[in-house]
Amino acid sequence: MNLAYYPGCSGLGTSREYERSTRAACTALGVKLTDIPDWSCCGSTPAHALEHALSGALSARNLVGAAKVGCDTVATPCPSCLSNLKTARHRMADDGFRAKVGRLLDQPAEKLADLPDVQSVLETLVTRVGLDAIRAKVRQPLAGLRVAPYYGCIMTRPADVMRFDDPENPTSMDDLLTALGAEVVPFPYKVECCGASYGVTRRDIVARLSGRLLGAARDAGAHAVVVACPLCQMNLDLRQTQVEWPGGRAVDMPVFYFTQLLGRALGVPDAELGLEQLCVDPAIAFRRAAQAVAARQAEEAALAAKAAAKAAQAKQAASANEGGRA
Amino acid sequence: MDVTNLESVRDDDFIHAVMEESGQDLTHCYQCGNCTAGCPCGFAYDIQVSQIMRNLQAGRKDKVLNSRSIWLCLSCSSCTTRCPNNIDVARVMDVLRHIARREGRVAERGVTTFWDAFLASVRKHGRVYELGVVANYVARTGRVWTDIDLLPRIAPKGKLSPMPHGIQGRDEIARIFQRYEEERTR
Amino acid sequence: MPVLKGKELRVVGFLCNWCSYGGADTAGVGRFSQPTDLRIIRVPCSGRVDPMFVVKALLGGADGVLVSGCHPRDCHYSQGNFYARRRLETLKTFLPALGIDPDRFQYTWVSASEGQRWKNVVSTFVEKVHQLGHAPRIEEAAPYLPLAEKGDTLPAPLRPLAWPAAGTLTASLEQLREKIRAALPELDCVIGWQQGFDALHATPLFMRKPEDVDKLTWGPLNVHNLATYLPQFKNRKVGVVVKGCDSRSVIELLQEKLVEPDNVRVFGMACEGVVDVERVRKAMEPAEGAACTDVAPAAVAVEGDGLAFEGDTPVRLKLADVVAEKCRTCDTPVPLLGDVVEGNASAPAGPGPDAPPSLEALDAMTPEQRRGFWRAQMDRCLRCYACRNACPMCVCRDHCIAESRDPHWTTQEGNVREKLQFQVIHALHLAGRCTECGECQRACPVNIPVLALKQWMNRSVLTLFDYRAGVDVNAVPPLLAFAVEEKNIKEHGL
Amino acid sequence: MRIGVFVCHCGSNIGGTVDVPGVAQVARAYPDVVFSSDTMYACSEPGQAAIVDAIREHALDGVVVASCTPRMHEPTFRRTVERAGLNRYMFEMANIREHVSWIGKDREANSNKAAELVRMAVEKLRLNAPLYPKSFDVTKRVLVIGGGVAGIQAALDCADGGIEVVLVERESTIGGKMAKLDKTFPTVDCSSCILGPKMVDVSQHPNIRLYAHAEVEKIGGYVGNFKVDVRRKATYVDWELCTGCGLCMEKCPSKKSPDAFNEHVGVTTSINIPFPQAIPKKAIIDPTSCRQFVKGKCGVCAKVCPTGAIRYDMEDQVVTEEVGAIITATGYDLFDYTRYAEYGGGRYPDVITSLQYERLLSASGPTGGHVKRPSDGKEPKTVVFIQCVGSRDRSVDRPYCSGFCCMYTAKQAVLTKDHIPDSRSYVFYMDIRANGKMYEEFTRRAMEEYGVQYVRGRVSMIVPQGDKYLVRGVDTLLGEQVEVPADLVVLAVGAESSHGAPQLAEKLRISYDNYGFFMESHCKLRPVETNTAGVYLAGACQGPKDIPSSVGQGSAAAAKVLGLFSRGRLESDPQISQVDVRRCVGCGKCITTCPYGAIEWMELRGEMKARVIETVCQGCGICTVTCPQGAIQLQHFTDNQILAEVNALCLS
Repeated sequence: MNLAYYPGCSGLGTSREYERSTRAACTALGVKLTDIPDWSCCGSTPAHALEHALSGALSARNLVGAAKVGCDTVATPCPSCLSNLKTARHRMADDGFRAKVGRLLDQPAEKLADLPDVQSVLETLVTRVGLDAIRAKVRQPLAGLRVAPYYGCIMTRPADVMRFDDPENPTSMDDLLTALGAEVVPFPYKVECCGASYGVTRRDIVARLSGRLLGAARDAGAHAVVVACPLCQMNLDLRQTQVEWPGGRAVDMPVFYFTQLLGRALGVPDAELGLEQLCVDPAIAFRRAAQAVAARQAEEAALAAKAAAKAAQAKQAASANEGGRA
Repeated sequence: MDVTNLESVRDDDFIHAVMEESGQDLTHCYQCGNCTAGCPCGFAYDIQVSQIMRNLQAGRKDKVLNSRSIWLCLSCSSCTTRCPNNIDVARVMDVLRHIARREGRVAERGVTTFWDAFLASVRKHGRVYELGVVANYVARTGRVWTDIDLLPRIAPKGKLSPMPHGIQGRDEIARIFQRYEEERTR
Repeated sequence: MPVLKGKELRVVGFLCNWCSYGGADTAGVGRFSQPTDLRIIRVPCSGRVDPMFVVKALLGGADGVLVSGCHPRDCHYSQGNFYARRRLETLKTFLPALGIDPDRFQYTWVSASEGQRWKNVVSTFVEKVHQLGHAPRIEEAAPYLPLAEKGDTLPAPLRPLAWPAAGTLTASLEQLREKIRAALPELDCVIGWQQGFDALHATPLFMRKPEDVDKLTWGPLNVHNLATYLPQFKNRKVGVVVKGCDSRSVIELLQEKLVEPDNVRVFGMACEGVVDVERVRKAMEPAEGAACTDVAPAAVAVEGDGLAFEGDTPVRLKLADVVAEKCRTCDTPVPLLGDVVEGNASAPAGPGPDAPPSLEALDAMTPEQRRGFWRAQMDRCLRCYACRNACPMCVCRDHCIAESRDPHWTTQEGNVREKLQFQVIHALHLAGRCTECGECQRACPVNIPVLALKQWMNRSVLTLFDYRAGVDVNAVPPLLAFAVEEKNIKEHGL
Repeated sequence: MRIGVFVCHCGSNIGGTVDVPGVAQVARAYPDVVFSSDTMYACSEPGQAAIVDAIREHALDGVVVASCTPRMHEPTFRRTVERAGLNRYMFEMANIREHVSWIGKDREANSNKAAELVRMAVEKLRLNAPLYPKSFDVTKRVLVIGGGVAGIQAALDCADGGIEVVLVERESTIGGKMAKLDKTFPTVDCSSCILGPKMVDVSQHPNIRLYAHAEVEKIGGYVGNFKVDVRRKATYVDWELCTGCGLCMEKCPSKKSPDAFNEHVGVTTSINIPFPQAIPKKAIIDPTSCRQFVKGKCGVCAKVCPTGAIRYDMEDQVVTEEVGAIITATGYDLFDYTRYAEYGGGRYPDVITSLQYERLLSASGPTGGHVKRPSDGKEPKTVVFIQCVGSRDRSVDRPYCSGFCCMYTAKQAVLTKDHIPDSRSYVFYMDIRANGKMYEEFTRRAMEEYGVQYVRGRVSMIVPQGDKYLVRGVDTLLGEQVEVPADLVVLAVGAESSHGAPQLAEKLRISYDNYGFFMESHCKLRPVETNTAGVYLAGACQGPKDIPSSVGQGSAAAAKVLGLFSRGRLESDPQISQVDVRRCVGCGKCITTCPYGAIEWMELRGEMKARVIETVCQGCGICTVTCPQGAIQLQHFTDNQILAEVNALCLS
């Protein structure tokens, strides 16, 4: 199985750390990624909001490119790209649509009939590498780290196009993080929208939606939010200062890409994971985790001590009796 | 509020156009409201999505195409996922945007301006140049203070590339847009 | 009363009483206007619709026939439409063999509540029929005989043929005689071959006494399929000598319980192919005009890959040039059951299945040519029923519906329509049963290639149900069974 | 033959677009037609009289009526000709209304078509033969499958009607879903108070034999003479000895067995009697949790049982019963709400089904009738009811309305107020379907007297928030998104066909729809009959139903059975297949294809021939097509009769 890799534009900019950590993690797990030569933008929302065929054409160009280098599957970290590529491929089944796209690409439509399959890097990792293999490779478990897994709204939806995990309650990232030793908090907003690309044009929308997500993570007692989407990450991390915190109580909530935590657990140096490129200091999360661990150990120690004391007492009492009898 | 004459507001061609382009059967909607119930952006809508659907059934073209809602839809697919009648509502919203754009009706200029800036960047470089897009957007809207507060947060992270990442196939992409425009004008 | 005007066509409908007839009623109650061409015959179930009704109608001048039943799973009789689906689909694939446009026949499912759907079905179908126009009558087709000379069968393209190569199977006649002598005591009789009225003709031999066994012959002249005689020996212990192809007929007879396994003893001989006597005669014909009997040879001997004919003019023929049609595509030279004399173990398999010559020729024709072809052939048919009498699977014998008045499927009129109707009945009755032993064609005194119809039918059955007759004693013939979801049948859009 | 033709105007229904007198006149020229006339209303009193007179006056021995569809009036006219002394099968109809006058305006084409249809009818009639129904004995016992309220009603009515009843119930007690309900709408009377007595009657009725914890395994035979194999599943308790004292339950050490009767709200003992009013009130062991079976040692119940009824080595047992009719009352099951991940998919302890809530409300339930949250046992103050969970929802392949959810939800909301006066209930609904006597009034009361908050709209998702659940929905009437912080959420789960229904349908040879509900003969006019003679339907197995209609159908089915049995012997339809032994070569193809096993071998002078079992044959004619000799012919639809019609159309 030849895996083509489609980084997506933001990987060259605001989500460099996602891009870096993805490659680092894949290398660590021995997943070979073939870059699609001279890949281009999928058009994202602006394209499909303008014309489906245009969006289809921009996406298809890359799938054709992947096929050219002999790949049968394309993996991309970005759900927005994922959604566009998958939707394009899905709609190619329709002759009319295929013809239209063919015209835009100035290519015979039949060439578009059988394009490579598309999947998210997350899917690649959990289905092709497998949790057991990953668990086996974990060097430093994320002990004590309580995380809220946030998948974003389009990673699994609409179900008939995405065909991955449960559209309402996905669990693949939960399982992955658990495998890494992290503690996953129940997070009801796994697929609730963060406000997407409206940060620039309608800050109020993002402020409210992302605020709700961060608030929920806070209330669930999470040390950090873990995401799989550049846009979500930007909204939750970079714009964290802009959001409306429910109840007005703001906290510092680090927002990781799941690949960063994966890399870290696999023992990849932080430098290669771009942790320093996160806006909210990731150290906060790890500090909280450490504290949690310490607290738990203290607790256990205390309990142990108590038990010991009790035993000693009993012993004393016993020997006292002995003495008495003597 | 004025009385609505259902006969005179009904535009059947519009209904058929939407059904045709979206491949969705609007008559399947029985107004349970689940799309509205789950819509994350409902609070910002001027017409709730379920009412958009209702207005579509009534063939009220102007009401629908002039709404702000169709531009604020985040394409998150909650509506599609939860529709008990398997209607791809998100796709219908998409199609409404297409039709509105074709007729030059845009109730949320800011949004389309940003999208146009985005696509312009793609057309020019083959890939999106983030700084370029924002700059372009600011230039077109004159909203100079957009996200200025974020600059100190993002700048030191060395993520924003100062230069666009152009690709060899640039003109290829440009031609796609060209052909798209020709098709459209035709 | 005005007579029917040209604008209407003759469209016959067979509707099941419970669903489709009700659906048609519903359409009427709903006042859904429909074309007036259709005439509806009410039957209890689509499973009651005999494909031969459809043929009868189409040969009788109907321009279109429509059958409609309950939707699969909704059959009032729970299974009728499943059987109907197989029978009617088989028929649909067969019609082209007669040069009838399969679009003139359609079957579909309409429930009693689907008035609107019924209207659509009728409108679409009748419109289709109107596009096709009046159905050309076969008896009016221009005769088409792609024949070299009269009396010849179809021009079989004589490809170079490795098989059969005489001598490759050194099956020993003596071995066979031994086996038979040994078994004779507990058998009423053993059927084999002996030399006929001349050296060129073998004829069936019924061995009852050990000395009869000496008359037994073996060789390329043993053309008869002796399995044909078995049913007459019902309830009696009988032995039969079979070639590879004949053995398939025995299997079929066993499968249909037309002979009892305990009463039949099969002696098999690995076969090297048999001749087509007609071809031999032709090959030997010395001069123009000489009658066939003139060339009867005094003796025939197998020599290597050929036959040597002694007589006033000795002739040597390559077996490959005069071999019977069926041998060209034979893939079972060695009998599939019974006490087989293998002979040479290194028996080469047959040439394998490639289209039989007659079928190939039929395929090559246009529908119009096929109509003309059958018209011409049926003109020559004497209606002697030799084809039927020679057929090992025609077990109805004197109960054959071809001659019965109740049911009265064919009249005694000597016209093309009635003759062809019989050939179709034969083919339909053999659907999923015929082993292509070719006796029907061999027996035909005027050499009508009737085998082609069965070959066409077998091809349909193979593609529809991937089933081949006479291979497995325990198989269920496809037309006596059904599948709720048919793998190779896709419902026709109506 | 002397045939009479009567062409009907049906007022203007036919006369309007068909030249009726013209058709009658043409018909006169048809072979064997000696009389032909048009008539205004053939089915009317004078119309029928005219036919009778004509038959007598012209000594007709066959009649063709050209009018409406035979599906409408064939029986009518058959009686008519019979009155005139003809055999009822010496009659044919030509459908010139539904198939001619109503579907086309072209008078000329219509008249032609009508004339030809008459011609076809005449040609067929010429080959018709008088047929006489055979009669056969009936086993006057009935099998009732399913001991829910519908089955109970059917069983009791039959038993009171004086016939023996075999009642088979899958669970260890009868009562079905109704036994699990607390109260019933619209009268809010106690479910077990009204059902209990009926259940007792069943157990005490001399005419009823009850097999609980049993299933129908095999069904053979035909109307009047069915043979049924019933598998009595092992209970590991000898019910002859068990007195239902319940001592074993008190002492049973494994108390973590799933409590199916209480819809898995809480747990129960491995050996138990589902509920106090159970019928039969007998203990049964759940081998999946019982220590004796799981660990191989325990035996407490065996020790304590005063009558020594425990049998750990008990095995299933199959009994055979002979009955003349079968009533299926297998009821329904609940939609699996965990398919709605947005409602927690079963992850939220305080999001429960309506039937679980019934158990919480019920005094005989796990909480003794005190409404407590499963999670923390707290009394909920805000309860949200969500309707149409698994109803009217194409996305989960449940497009149909389950019918009774609107009403039981209203009832549960009312009861909630009764149990917890300071509580508030919200009901998210799409439409309120309250079309029954006193139903609408009841839902109104829920709103007006009990202050139940009805919100028109679906719920999008349920989100845990602290120890509450945020219910996010819409009020489509306000046109706004709304949310309610709830303590307890009750899902009004829809009804689906009882599990195993399709398999049972196959055994019964009755058809079922895409959702596994059994098909009735006619949705309006034969609602409790099936297309298999002698098999009847009662209750929700035919489609979701509330208690009144289930009971109604139970009685209806019983009435059908009593009617069937009221005749000493049954008449079989003579339109069945018949073998001409002279033509039959005994190939057995017909035997292979008959869907009813209605054809058997028989020996005739040493030869095997086919023989039709007249009472089993349903007259489909599959065999007639299968037989190469045409030796087996379906009477009244013989090859020749159909050929005559074909020829009338094509060769003429």
